[in-house]
Amino acid sequence: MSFLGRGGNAPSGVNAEKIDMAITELDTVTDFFNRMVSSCHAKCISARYAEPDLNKGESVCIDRCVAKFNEVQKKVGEKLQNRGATNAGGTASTFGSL
Amino acid sequence: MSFLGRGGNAPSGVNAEKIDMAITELDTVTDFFNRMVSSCHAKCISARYAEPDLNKGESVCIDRCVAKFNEVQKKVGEKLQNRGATNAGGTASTFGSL
Amino acid sequence: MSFLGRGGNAPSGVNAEKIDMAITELDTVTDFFNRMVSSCHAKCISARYAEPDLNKGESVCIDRCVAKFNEVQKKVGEKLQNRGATNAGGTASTFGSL
Amino acid sequence: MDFSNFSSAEQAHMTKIIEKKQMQDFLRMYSNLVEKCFNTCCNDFTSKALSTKEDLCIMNCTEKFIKHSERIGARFAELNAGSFASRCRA
Amino acid sequence: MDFSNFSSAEQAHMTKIIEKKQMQDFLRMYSNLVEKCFNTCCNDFTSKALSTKEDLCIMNCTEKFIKHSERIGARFAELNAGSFASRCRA
Amino acid sequence: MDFSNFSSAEQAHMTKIIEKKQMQDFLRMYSNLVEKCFNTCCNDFTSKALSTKEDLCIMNCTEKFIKHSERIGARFAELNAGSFASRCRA
Repeated sequence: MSFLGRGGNAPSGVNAEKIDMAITELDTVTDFFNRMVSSCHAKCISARYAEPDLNKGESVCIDRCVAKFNEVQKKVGEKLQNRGATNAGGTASTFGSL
Repeated sequence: MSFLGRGGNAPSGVNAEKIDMAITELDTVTDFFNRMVSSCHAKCISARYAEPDLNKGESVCIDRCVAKFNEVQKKVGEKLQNRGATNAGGTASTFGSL
Repeated sequence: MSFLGRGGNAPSGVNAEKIDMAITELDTVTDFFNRMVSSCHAKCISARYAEPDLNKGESVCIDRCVAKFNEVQKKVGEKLQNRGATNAGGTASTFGSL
Repeated sequence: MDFSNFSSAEQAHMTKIIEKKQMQDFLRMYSNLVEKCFNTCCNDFTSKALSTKEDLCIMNCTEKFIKHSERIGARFAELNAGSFASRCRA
Repeated sequence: MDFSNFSSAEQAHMTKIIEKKQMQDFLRMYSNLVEKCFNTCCNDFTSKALSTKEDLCIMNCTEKFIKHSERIGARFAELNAGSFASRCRA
Repeated sequence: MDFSNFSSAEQAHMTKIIEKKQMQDFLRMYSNLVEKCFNTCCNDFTSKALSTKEDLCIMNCTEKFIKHSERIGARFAELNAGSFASRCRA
């Protein structure tokens, strides 16, 4: 059975649970990517926009920014796992004891 | 009948309308909670991150911040209700006269 | 067939694809509108909130802001079309070669 | 939005979806307004009650934001009168 | 949230939806935390590795954010004890 | 993303979902780009037309943002070559 209708009207032969999990993974990676684009833009790109190309300094900065953002993602992920901090996000947890 | 497929492929014996309303309420509370976390973090937490614990001043600030944010939520809600301002948000209203 | 369940449990006689496309268009216009409201608020509205009404300067600023935001939307849209830059957004593209 | 090629069943279905979205838009506008006005007006956390000054600021901020949104909505509708908005009303 | 008028089938359905949302909330909190702590702690891009100072900042930022969220959650639950939260637990 | 244990029906279903998401990602990138470049480039509201200077800024901002996203995408793919990205291509 599919929750939230995300698997859609899955045709026969399709496991809606499996599709839902793949969608969640895809959405998560996309969310991280978009935040990385936004953060690295703020850190590396000059707001003057005098030319349309990335200059040398900006390009190098982007490469390092991606590496660092990725390292932060791992560190924070490990921290959350060690802490078992599944209950720190949102309020859905407040209603878990239905 | 369920709109937007949010109630999912509701099993028999489940009123999809009722489920949809509960989801909307849950999403609304979660949205308020997340904005409160974000606003109070900006107002109360020092960006130096010299230690991992909330200090006394930060803890007191958080408690007051939650109370104030909650009061603002009520005031704004009353204002919106008095004004009947259901048409001030988004553009869906623009297309209401289908 | 409807993807993501967005067309919901479409009753018979309803083309779920067509409904999905209309929802995507509606969501896109709403997203642009909300960003315009937010940007023009930052550009035109004084943060002092000494009175509840828009003053003359703010009103004129809003009108010009909407016109300019709309022009920027067109320019950026043309640029994206000329470039065929469908692959610059998100990571879904990364997984396109399933 | 061109709904002229929609069957009556499709128009009815779309109307329900739009009603649902209007409610969601309203709720998001509400929480967005609370966040924006709180962030601008509340800067004193020596007390947990809103001061008279903060209260006035919140009321003006809310009222002004609604008027701002309504003005944008009116201009936006005019601008798009030649494109989808007009087709929608057809 | 008043679930007292929900049939047992509806409660079971709602429980599954809530479980799903909890996972989505957790994932969004995770990426939000990465973004916030990265933006605050990382300002040196002369190297691609995290410096000792940045690393410590990230750890403290993460820990502090979780404690912050937990404290807000506790206060929020108290405040709402008279409204939906209480009805939910009924 | 490991799709190797997906049946061909599941792969076909997933491909359609990914196509849909790509379009949604593109539309969100578009509106995000408009917002970002407008906020950076437009600061003069004594006229409703874009000045030559603003116009050039918008063009450079758009072009640079796309190149920026593409570069991030390339680095991101390399970094993840050892994890899900590689499994995806398998």
